[in-house]
Amino acid sequence: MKARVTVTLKSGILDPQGKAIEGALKSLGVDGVASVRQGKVFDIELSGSDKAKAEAALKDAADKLLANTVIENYRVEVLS
Amino acid sequence: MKARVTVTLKSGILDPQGKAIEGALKSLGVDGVASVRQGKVFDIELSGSDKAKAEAALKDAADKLLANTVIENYRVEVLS
Amino acid sequence: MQSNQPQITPEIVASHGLKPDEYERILKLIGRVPSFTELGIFSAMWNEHCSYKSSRIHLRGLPTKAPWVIQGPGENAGVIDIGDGQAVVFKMESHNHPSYIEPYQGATTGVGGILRDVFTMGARPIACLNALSFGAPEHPKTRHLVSGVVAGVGGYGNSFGVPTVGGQVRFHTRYDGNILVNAMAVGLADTDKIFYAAASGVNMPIVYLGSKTGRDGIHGASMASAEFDDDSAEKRPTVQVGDPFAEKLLLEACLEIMAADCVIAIQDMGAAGLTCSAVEMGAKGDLGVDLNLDAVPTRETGMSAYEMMLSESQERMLMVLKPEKEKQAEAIFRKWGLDFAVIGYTTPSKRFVVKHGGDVMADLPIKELGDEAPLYDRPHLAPPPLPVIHARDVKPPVGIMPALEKLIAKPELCSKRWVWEQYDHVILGNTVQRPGGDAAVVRVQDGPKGLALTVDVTPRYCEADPVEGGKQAVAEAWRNITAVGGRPLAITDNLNFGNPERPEIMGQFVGCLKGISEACRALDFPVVSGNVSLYNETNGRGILPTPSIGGVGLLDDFTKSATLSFKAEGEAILLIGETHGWLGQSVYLRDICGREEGAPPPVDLAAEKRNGDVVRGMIHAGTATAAHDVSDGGLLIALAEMAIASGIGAQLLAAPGSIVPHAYWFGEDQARYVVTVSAEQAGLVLAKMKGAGVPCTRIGTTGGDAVAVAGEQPVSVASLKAGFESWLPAYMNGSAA
Amino acid sequence: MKSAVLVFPGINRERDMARALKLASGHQAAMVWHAETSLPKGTDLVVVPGGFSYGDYLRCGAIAARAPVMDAVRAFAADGGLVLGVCNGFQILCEAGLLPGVLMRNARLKFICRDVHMRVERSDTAFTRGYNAGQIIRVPVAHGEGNYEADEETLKRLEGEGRVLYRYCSPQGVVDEPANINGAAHSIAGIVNERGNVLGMMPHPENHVEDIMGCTDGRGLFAGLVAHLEHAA
Ligand SMILES: Nc1ncnc2c1ncn2[C@@H]1O[C@H](COP(=O)(O)OP(=O)(O)O)[C@@H](O)[C@H]1O
Ligand SMILES: [Mg+2]
Repeated sequence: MKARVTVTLKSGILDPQGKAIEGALKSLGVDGVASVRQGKVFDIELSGSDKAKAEAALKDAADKLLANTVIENYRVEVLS
Repeated sequence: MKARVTVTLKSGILDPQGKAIEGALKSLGVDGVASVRQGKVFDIELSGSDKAKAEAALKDAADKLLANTVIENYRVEVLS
Repeated sequence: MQSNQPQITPEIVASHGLKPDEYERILKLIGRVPSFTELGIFSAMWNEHCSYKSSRIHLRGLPTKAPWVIQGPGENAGVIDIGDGQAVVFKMESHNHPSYIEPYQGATTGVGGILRDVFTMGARPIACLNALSFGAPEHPKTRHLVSGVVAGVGGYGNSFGVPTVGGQVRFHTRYDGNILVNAMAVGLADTDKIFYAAASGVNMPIVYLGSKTGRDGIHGASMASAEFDDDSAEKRPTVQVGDPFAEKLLLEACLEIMAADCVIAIQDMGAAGLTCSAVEMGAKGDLGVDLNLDAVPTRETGMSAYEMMLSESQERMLMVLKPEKEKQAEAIFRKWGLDFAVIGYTTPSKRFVVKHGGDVMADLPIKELGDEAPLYDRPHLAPPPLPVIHARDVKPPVGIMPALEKLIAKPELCSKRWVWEQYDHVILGNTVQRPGGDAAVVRVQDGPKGLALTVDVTPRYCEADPVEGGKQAVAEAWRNITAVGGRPLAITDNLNFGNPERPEIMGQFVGCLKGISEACRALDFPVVSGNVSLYNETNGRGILPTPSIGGVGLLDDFTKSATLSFKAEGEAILLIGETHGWLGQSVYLRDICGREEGAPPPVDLAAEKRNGDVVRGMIHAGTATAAHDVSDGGLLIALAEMAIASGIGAQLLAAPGSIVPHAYWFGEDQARYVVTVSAEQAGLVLAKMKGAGVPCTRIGTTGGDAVAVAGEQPVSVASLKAGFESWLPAYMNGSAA
Repeated sequence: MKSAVLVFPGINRERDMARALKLASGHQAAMVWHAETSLPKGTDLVVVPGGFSYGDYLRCGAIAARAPVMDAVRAFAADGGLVLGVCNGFQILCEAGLLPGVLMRNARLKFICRDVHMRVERSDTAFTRGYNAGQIIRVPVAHGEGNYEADEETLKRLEGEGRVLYRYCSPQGVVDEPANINGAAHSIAGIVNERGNVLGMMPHPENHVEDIMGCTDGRGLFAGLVAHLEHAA
């Protein structure tokens, strides 16, 4: 099974990376960018075929390691 | 307009971070993880309302800066 | 006053950490009910962190003066004169609670804050140090906290571009729920270009610089503010995120506009951000301040006056500019890509006026905000003295050398390389002595001067006997500087204690300060800056009292410094100072016998001074080829560290008959150093010491590839080194407890 | 030797580099701001120093690689001018397309600062003529992302064309896994471009040029450049 965990910063948390990228895009002349926030994706291959079990395992992974839940939110999708 | 650019490593390129996370998840006892690859997402707010134009601007942004196309692929989605 | 702010209720007052009598004080002071914004301002100014209300009266007793002190406590950082028109600016500060909640960001913002304190005064940071206290290794959170904090300290300093050259790391169960992250920064400035916080002149522009303001770390009152904002949880992160890149830009921009002579006063926005910085600038300059919050650069929409006044967003500064230089200053800031906005003016009114959206949100007497803050002389109770533990009542080890091998591979005494290798300690190209020695040595510009830098404290001594423990912390910092050949000049202190409302804790605080004061006086080692962190406790149990002492010393010629590694085979090993075999509170007693007991070693300040001055003299004269102070773990640990650093072994004489061997080798008597001298000079040195009344004995000879004590099985230096280096990496890998 | 040291926001080893260049050549390097569109006249050597340009946000070196001054550097390199990138400078040169490959997170995911040993693979280049081929030198590293990676074909070309100039090794000169501090492909510490005039390396030779630092093994690189330029002149 393939799955994706997307981790994004909670709103209100400063995103220095996004800020720097925003500035760079502007100076590169990319049009109309108002704001950028950067997050992470984890593309994960799982053994087994039980979707519910996989989802539970991924939530566990996100809570324990992939996301820093003090400042980040995450979303889990089992793709296939 | 809100958009998301997702950048992932091309297959075949070594991902030390993904590999380390894979190992960490295993040792944390998260079940059934076969492999992990890490990528990035950029959540971008755009001014204007022309979807096609926005898409073109984002492609431009990805080519010019957000992705290193030697090692990375990207995908652009205009969400709203 | 604008009316559409929340009503003040007793609950709101309490949620701001203000006691009922403190609130009464506010009512009396301003003669009316404060607005919500005003209440926020009071809570920020009158909390422990800003007002030092529990500690102030005791801090007054610290010696803060010496001919070389340019600025003592009271400014962003202390300043000392090192000659040639150069000054060293330094301070230490804690970021304990945030680091427990989010270790990486807590540590980064701690480092960022202390760096700002230093460059605010016009100094370019040249070194950082850090003192870290974690819970027991086996505590489930410890590994995660160590990994996050160390990555955070490194993450900020490495990117900012300052070498992190020294520090301390300890583990103790009393920090399980309350770790300590103390960061120290040291900068270099010209004595005639120091910048201060006091504003001067009426109608001068007050300028906001740096990053934009968000809702970061808004102080305490999430409950109260939730009442006027529905989707609150997500909007009120209590965690600040550090941005070392922005800070590096801020540094360069600040130094550039200082050099261009644009600045009248400058203050960084640290804890309680805009409130504290603006009030201090005005109050110190005997001026009022008018702020217009509509001009504050924000990164979120709809921020209230309350939020802007209390935001702790990082990487921001407040400046009073020379009006004629405003354009020039702005151009410099724009060049560095930073925000720049005139957000107010100084006034003659001595009032602190905050306007937002056309309304006056606060109008308070500016001096009283600081001066009239509550001041407490809290009851304090000295702990009962603990019994002196006699060596004969302490179990001997199976063998001296196996005990050495065991001790050196334990958390307390093992190498902290795993930590400091994550810190860039060589950047700027001036780190003459890297971490791993007694004090770091950092060259001053192109030399010949150098600075010796160290952080020290032994919390278990402080708990057992606060006065002796306080003395010992200062004495050890003084000794570590001396051991590299430095002349100790001044200290910064970071006083980490539990809840001051408990008399036992206040007793520790008062006792430690007494000890610190005595030692600083005796050693001519004044306090020029510091920080107090109270309420470090969980479930009613305080941390070990931990007054971290950051010491700065001067080397007139950094090439005349000593390191702890043995230099050659066949040199004489001398022990300077008296050995009685003091085992109370020793690492031996705890880690070998499982007893954390007894009175700690007493500190004889006269002996410290006499012995230290002698050692420094030997280093300067080139007589001492290696030098190391004897601290934690005792004599044999010190010798093993010298052997490990060099790869050269030592043949040691047996313990003198008058002292039980394990007390001789592992006792923690103070005021001692190990030095090596060439075999030819040994006799002369011993004779001279005798003449000068300095206790000095030859205890062995360097050489071979093992550390050998007469009558004991020798241990190879390689195996000692393996043990010394292995514990921390193994622990962090999850393969050791 | 007239050198130009590029300064991007967030760069922080530019002073270390300027000091080393001064020691080696007697000349003060020109510090060139990222927004410039040309290099000082008569520049012999462009140095992209270490640091954290733009915080190393996004990817290390990515934003700096797109700064205006980099067009001038590209033109300078195309003309055969010498370009040296150290640490962040190496990352910037890769991102700018002046060198192949990329620098990824260290295999052990931690920032690492310590002295490492490198084997100088050949001495017949501008960047190594101050050393003997096979010489082992000791210099510090200080980076979190120094793990050099490139596709198989690129690596093959680099090796085939002798473009790997510096390789991590043990103090005895053995190239093996334990000595490969960041997990780099083929233990690569430094490479040159096809033409041999652009070098990127992770370690910091500029921090080992003075006796008082306990080691002067970094000097050879700078001395070699000076000699090379004198010879060419
Ligand atoms: N957190 C840290 N950061 C940097 N260096 C550290 C840290 N902890 C310990 N060190 C270094 O490790 C060495 C040994 O530390 P310590 O045992 O506390 O020394 P001492 O007994 O001389 O005070 C010192 O050089 C010290 O600076
Ligand atoms: Mg010491």
